[in-house]
Amino acid sequence: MIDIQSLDLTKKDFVTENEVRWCPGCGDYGILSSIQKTFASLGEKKENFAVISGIGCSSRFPYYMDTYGIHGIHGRAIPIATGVKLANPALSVWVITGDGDGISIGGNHFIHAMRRNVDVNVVLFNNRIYGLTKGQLSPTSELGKITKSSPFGSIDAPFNPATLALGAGAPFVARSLDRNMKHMSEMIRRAYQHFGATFIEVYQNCVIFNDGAFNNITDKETKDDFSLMLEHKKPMIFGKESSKGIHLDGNIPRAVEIGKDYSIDDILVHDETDSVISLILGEFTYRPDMPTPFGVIRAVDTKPYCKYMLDQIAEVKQKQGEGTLETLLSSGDTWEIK
Amino acid sequence: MIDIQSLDLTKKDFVTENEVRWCPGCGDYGILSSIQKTFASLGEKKENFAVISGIGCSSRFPYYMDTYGIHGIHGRAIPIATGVKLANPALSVWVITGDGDGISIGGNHFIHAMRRNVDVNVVLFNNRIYGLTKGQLSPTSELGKITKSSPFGSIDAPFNPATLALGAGAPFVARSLDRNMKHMSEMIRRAYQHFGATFIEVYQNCVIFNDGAFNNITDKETKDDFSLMLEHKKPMIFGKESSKGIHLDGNIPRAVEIGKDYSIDDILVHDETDSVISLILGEFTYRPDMPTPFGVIRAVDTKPYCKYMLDQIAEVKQKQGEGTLETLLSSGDTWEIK
Amino acid sequence: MDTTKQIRDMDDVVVRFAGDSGDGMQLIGDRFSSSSAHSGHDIATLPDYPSEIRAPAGTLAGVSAFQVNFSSRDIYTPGDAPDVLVAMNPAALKVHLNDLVRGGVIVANTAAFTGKNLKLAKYDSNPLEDGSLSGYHIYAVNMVEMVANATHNLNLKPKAIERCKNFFALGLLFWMYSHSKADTLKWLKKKFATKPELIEANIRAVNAGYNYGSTMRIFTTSYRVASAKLRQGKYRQVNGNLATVLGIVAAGLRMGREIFYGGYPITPASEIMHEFAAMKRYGVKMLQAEDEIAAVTAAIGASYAGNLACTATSGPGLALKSEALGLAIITELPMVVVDVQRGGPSTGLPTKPEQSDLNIAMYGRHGEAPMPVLCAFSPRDCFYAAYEASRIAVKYMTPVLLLTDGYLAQGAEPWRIPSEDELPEMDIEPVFGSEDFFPYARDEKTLARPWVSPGTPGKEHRIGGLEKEHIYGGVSHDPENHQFMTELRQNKVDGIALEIPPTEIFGDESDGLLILGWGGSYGAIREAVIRAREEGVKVSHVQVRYLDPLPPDLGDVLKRFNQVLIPETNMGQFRRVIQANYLMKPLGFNKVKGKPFRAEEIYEKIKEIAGEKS
Amino acid sequence: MDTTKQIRDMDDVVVRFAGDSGDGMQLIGDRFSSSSAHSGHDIATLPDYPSEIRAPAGTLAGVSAFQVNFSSRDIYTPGDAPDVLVAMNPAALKVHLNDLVRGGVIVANTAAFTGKNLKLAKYDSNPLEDGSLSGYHIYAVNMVEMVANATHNLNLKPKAIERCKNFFALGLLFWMYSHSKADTLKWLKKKFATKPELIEANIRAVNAGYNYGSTMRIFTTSYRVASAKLRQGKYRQVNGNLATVLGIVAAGLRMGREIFYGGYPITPASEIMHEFAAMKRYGVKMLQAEDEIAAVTAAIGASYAGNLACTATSGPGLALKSEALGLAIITELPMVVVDVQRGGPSTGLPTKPEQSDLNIAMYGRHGEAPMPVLCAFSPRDCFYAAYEASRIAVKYMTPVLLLTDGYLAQGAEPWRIPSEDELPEMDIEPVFGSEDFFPYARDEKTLARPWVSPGTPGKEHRIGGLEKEHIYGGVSHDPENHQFMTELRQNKVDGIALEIPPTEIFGDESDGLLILGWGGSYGAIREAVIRAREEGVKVSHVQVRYLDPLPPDLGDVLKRFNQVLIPETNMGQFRRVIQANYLMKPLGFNKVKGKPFRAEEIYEKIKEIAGEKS
Ligand SMILES: Cc1ncc(C[n+]2csc(CCOP(=O)(O)OP(=O)(O)O)c2C)c(N)n1
Ligand SMILES: Cc1ncc(C[n+]2csc(CCOP(=O)(O)OP(=O)(O)O)c2C)c(N)n1
Ligand code: SF4
Ligand code: SF4
Ligand SMILES: [Mg+2]
Ligand SMILES: [Mg+2]
Repeated sequence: MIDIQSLDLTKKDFVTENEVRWCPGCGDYGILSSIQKTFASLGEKKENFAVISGIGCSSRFPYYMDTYGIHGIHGRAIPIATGVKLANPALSVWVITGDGDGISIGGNHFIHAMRRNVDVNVVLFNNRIYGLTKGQLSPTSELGKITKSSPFGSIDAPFNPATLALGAGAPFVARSLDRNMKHMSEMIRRAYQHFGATFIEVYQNCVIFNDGAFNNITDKETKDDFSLMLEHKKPMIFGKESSKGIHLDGNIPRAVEIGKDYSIDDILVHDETDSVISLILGEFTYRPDMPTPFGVIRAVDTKPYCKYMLDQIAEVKQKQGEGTLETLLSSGDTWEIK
Repeated sequence: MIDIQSLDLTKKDFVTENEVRWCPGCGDYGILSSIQKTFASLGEKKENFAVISGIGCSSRFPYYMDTYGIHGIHGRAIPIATGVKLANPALSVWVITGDGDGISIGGNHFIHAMRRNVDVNVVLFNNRIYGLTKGQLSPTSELGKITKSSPFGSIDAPFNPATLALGAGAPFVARSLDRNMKHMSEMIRRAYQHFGATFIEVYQNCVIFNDGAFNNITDKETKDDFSLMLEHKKPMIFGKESSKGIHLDGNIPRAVEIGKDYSIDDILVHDETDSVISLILGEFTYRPDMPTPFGVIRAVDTKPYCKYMLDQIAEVKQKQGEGTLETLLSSGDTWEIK
Repeated sequence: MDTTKQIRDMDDVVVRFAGDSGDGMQLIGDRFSSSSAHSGHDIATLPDYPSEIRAPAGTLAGVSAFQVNFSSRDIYTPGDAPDVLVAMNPAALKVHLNDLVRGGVIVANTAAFTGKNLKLAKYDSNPLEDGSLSGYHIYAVNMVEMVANATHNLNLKPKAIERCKNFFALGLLFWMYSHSKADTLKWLKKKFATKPELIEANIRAVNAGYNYGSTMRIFTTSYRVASAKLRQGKYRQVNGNLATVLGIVAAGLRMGREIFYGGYPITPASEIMHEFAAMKRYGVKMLQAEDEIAAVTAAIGASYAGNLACTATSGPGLALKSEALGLAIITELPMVVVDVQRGGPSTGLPTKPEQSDLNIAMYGRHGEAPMPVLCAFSPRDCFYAAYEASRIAVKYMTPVLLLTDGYLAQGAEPWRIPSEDELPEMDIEPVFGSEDFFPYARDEKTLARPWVSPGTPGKEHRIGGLEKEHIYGGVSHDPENHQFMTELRQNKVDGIALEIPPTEIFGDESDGLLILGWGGSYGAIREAVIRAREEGVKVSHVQVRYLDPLPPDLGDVLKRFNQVLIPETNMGQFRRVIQANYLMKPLGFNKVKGKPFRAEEIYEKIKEIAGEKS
Repeated sequence: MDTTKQIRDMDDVVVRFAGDSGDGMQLIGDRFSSSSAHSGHDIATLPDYPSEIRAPAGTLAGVSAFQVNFSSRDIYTPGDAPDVLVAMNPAALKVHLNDLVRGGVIVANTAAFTGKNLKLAKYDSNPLEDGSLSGYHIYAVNMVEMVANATHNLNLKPKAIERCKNFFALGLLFWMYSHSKADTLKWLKKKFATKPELIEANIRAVNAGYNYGSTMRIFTTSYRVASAKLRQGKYRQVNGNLATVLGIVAAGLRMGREIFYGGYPITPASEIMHEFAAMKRYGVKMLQAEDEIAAVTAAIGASYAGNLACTATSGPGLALKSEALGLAIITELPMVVVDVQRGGPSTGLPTKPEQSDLNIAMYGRHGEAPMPVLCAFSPRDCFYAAYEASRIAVKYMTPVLLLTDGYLAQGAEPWRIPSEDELPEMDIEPVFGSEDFFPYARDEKTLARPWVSPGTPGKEHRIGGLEKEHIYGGVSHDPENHQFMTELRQNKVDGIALEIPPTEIFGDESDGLLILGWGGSYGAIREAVIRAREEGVKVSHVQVRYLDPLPPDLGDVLKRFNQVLIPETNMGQFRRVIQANYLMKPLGFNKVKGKPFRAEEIYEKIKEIAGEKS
């Protein structure tokens, strides 16, 4: 299917003429750059990409990608992308969405795409705020947060998007960070390679309305203590000196110091295909006592929707014969009048 | 708050004049009866119940409950109920919904109510089919199922509603069965007593379009082997002779025989407040090697939305003083023209 | 045996089969229609289900009915009032008696006229015996006993015998109307191929019914309806929903486009989804979406990716699709949106037809959001309307709204299957614009923009819901461009009017009364007008397929008549459109009862107006 | 010092402050308006943001502006064209120069006219120097240098100095228009209470600007606009969104109902949600829902439970609410739905105003689903319109749609705060029906049904979206009942017309040209009509608040004039309503450019029509 040699694409091939119009310093720039670069390296023809979005700062993305694309309506990127993919399963279909677009108004489409395992790749820019509408609560904003729509502090408990996706049955869930372009790139590649629905949550800094939301995982001093970089089949180690790890105490996960009471053998080994582990990891978000996991949280192979669909069509054609206008009109009970 | 003595309610008090119009043999009858009976016993005044539904066979429910109620529009029972509850937090607000109404078209409201922890009780009649519209796929229908809208077999992987709710952050998740009226009644009582959002999934037999969907857990011969009746702080034992149990093998749950390789001490003890256990239990649905858990899967106490809201209003009133028409109109920067 | 009976010739007959939901009325109704159609009658049928899935047996709410009109002439409706009512139980009699023509025939199954059933049907005494039906011809038969006798040596359980009684009724009707049993006997053999005992039992029931008619003295007459002078050809029966699907799939095959259907179940449109789901051998991709918004937006995505996309729904679903239609309009993507209208507002009367979605179809989108609106006249016309909607959608690059209703959707008629070259041509020319590719370049005539699918090398482009720059398609906030594009979108839709054929007037070309209808009222109006004209009333009929844009000659046509009457099953939505367009005030004839017009009602109205005049 | 200046008296002046998004134009615009208002002028203001959140500094896309019209007379709009343009950088000059009146004043900050900025603004040479602005009075000042000089001993960082330049501009304008600085100096002290160094710096900047004006020879004249003869009373400034919220909260307090707001952010309606969120001391319960459908259905639930419920949105959100409005209509629950219109279709021009949601407001629901539609005329009128919408909603038990637009929403005016007894009375009588409680009993006059909240003992009842039985409120499939209820719902809405006050005609009561407007075009039309009338043109003005039902006397009024012109920022939606209702053909004046009408445009149109006539 892929002939990497023959495609000589570079990042530039994915840049459009449109002036990029995010605020100076917005995390979206980094993600754009990562994606443009990674797309060029996948060995996929440029015309085979379709990038679909809803409405939001993040959702302006397709205008900056020189691929096929739709800047849709608020919350509906996923069903639009589903239609694109089903109509032409050969395409590599990407959804770019925000925390408001993707899981506030668009939450239903999100969970249904995950359960159906529709082969689209959903990249959610989570800045924990509504950017484009100038700073209201999003479903990932923390309790107590003061925003334009919560002048006395938010009273809405937030979602944990990864857990939500897992709860909906997502076969592939990952998390990355706007600033970490190498990691971001790797996640995009993994999603591209995964056959079926994929979900990547990207922590993204909104410099204007929620600046510093992810400071603890971007600041040099704290980031190692607050992030857990996952690797398949590797123990879950983190911390500046890699001296901490995740230990499963019965069924309760704890962050522990390695060396004192716990050895490296007590540390949980990550397994992308283990559904319990992924659920445990998903839960860490918003917990002050736990590091935030980055990387592939879950990756299991299950037959995707498009494959089911194409197989079924093929089977029926096999059985009933390819339909024609003639067979169509004359189907059912017919009789002649002479 | 509750003065049980003074209320002399019986099931009859909750019966309306309307002729009940489900198909003869429909599982909905049993649920109706359980709920009417249980409501009468809660010590809550009749006028304080509001029962809200969407559209579907199940959603006809409010017409048969002599309480306040709204038969809403398809998929919107939860936000309607949210409005009722926020407008009048003293009410006991119940949502009756189906697998189509509640988690197909209404899926977004469902997950958001769970994350916000809005104090409404959601009872979902899961018959794994669209009843009222005469037999199409629902999001809980099994892969391969033949329905009016999937004449060659369903290609849509189903949701597991309990896991979906847990993934959305639901603080209370339980499962019951139309036929088991005692259990049903107990779950309703537990939900009533829980402060915050609650979710009860009820397996319900649709005799017309999906008869026997739950045979393995209703048939006398098989039911004990296929159901796991959960009790808080009790080991997860099941099987005809109570000879089987759930064992956690590292992080992998397995159904094992007690006596041979495993003793009762190897059996996982249920803990409603343990989030990992609830996630593990949620996952059992649709797995042929696991019994289906019934009972309270998760029950954790977190501050519900209404409480937050009322507290915040009280605080602001405290700080700014109770507002009047006068303070309202003259707020902000004013000046006099003489 | 049959030789002894008196045979009377009739032009047309309306039979209504009514019984409990479990009595199999739809089945024998369908069999009776089929045998009528096969023997060359023009027919029209209409089922009438209870709104409950399965109401309790014997109750009024549980009655299910099926009406067949068969005729030696062209017919337009399933008939206003039955000549014959087959009543399988007291409830069926109670519910349907009022519709029966005065002096009509009642065939009743006495086995079901028990005390319990009479009570359930709220009868104080047995109407078959108390003389209250004296104005009718009653044929009361214990059908269950008859079947039991006919099958006594088959060792059937009582329940199984009971189940065959509908075929006894069918056999009796076959005899009464001189229909052949042959087809049905063949059909039974196929249907129950794996259950030979059922074949035998039902065949005996049919024969028992037939023989009962021919041997019993009570039936002094049987009737014969001559074959209709139908056009030669191959025929099949279609209802409106099936015809709609056939129209779209035919259009897709004709234009060489794969077909995508995004749907969500809703009465009375669900069957469209079922039919599409069954079309896998035509490569149809069908998604049962999580809701109507996902259904329509998936269709938009599929359209962008080059498929002929369709979504169908009823009122509440159309309301939900409203925002997304704006996106289809501004991105100028082809799509067919079918609205099978039902009684509103809100959930309203979900199983009843109404024409009250015209407003939302024409005006129900935010901003200036014009899209063509078409409607279908009859069940089989749904095929042509859907085919035409597809053609317009792709030719002009626009979503198209097609209005049908619950009455058309479920009503069935025989349809002469057109040959390929009888189908209208797909006169669609791909738009390329100038040398360079620009997504908002224009075809000069149609104003269509190019339809280039993802996967095409070198033509990568983005579209979306923000205002688009003319030709280039980029986002534009330029005031002049917005004015230009707003007008362009309007002009594109208006321009379709140039293709609309001259308005066909049935009757006189001017003067007198004109009945102006749209959609499913076609049959009732046409029948009424024919009848009134036969009596010398100066009345003509125009039925409008194109609601937006309207036919360019319509204003002139209307002004040629002395009076215009617009019958609609709504409060006058089309009348307001006519008023706004032509500054004239037609008479309204509005009915909002969850029922289609009967020809009789319109006929009476015509007479009333004609009477006032004279 | 000031004594040396020449002072010229003027009637009104329009100033536009324009600069980069980061230059604080909204802030000084607001300060300037406030000082104008406090000194007794009538004022109107309008901000003009870029559509990006923060476009790159110095670019054309990044320009942010604020316009103030202040006058000694009643004014109706923020002004068509500025007399003075304050341009803080080249991009601001480039974007706004076209609007400046010929011969107008340009105050430019030369510090920003660097090579880089000129390039970003796409200037080839410096317009301040190349003679291209010869038709204007240019006052070019290096504001940054001036501030630096004035603050040299404060040890400010260059960035901080740069930040104060807007207050220099403000000081200069204060001098030019003889405004007092006092208020602003006080305001600065409060605003920066915790940052004394900023107080000092900004005060010095204001003074420096003021002094620069009075000492420099280039300013030969300053101007004085006399105070307006405003009615005596206490005033505040409101924009349309705030006024809307105040109107609803006031209504709730007045009728003793708690208030529930269900919302979802959308430009330009979000501010309504922000304001409601801040109203906690009034007990307002506000839910930021997951989408517009949840917002409106939560409002329906809250209404059922006895709260005065409100939801607000803009076009795309209104489309999404469409299905639920049907439920509110059939359940007859009171609710105010605000639509702050913006440019469509689809996402369209989201930050620009338009009047193109009239169609969907009136007709955008499936089935026969009538609901009252009102509109507001001006920012402060939003208060009265919202208050009235609440009153009608509760009095008649119906959802009410209130149309405002992005122009009203953001435009601000001084508002004389009414005293409690100046507010219209809440003439709402609870409906009880007969002795027994029936949820669909009726008040004979209003046709309202009882509003009984859950929690009330003995009145348990269920409502819903299926057709309801008259009086009893049970589900009814009865055809006659459906007809009756459909008519009843229509009659209830139509009945509101009886309360609509006689149409106010500005100008002559008949003959000549009538300008018929609705909504936010009020100010521009009124100004244009005043001007044309001053020149002797026979032209009158009617602005309609009640769009459905229309005022009962409107048809008669229209027919008294020779010609009727309907200006709308859409393609003629209201014109079609008038055509359909009165079978007359008004002239249309339609503009779809994402901008409100300017008084000038309407004036020109009046002259054009008057010219044709003469
Ligand atoms: C139907 C509809 N409702 C609301 C809006 C307004 N709207 C545009 S973007 C947005 C939220 C954006 O938030 P998010 O998805 O988090 O994106 P971000 O701007 O933060 O990247 C909203 C509410 C809309 N355009 N359409
Ligand atoms: C907006 C809208 N879409 C679709 C429908 C049609 N509809 C009514 S009930 C239903 C599904 C019912 O399924 P479920 O919720 O599982 O309830 P059940 O009948 O199985 O109890 C559908 C699709 C509707 N009434 N409104
Ligand atoms: S508002 Fe926030 S998210 Fe939007 S472009 Fe600016 S920084 Fe980025
Ligand atoms: S269709 Fe199924 S769910 Fe509906 S009433 Fe009948 S048995 Fe119950
Ligand atoms: Mg965001
Ligand atoms: Mg169901």
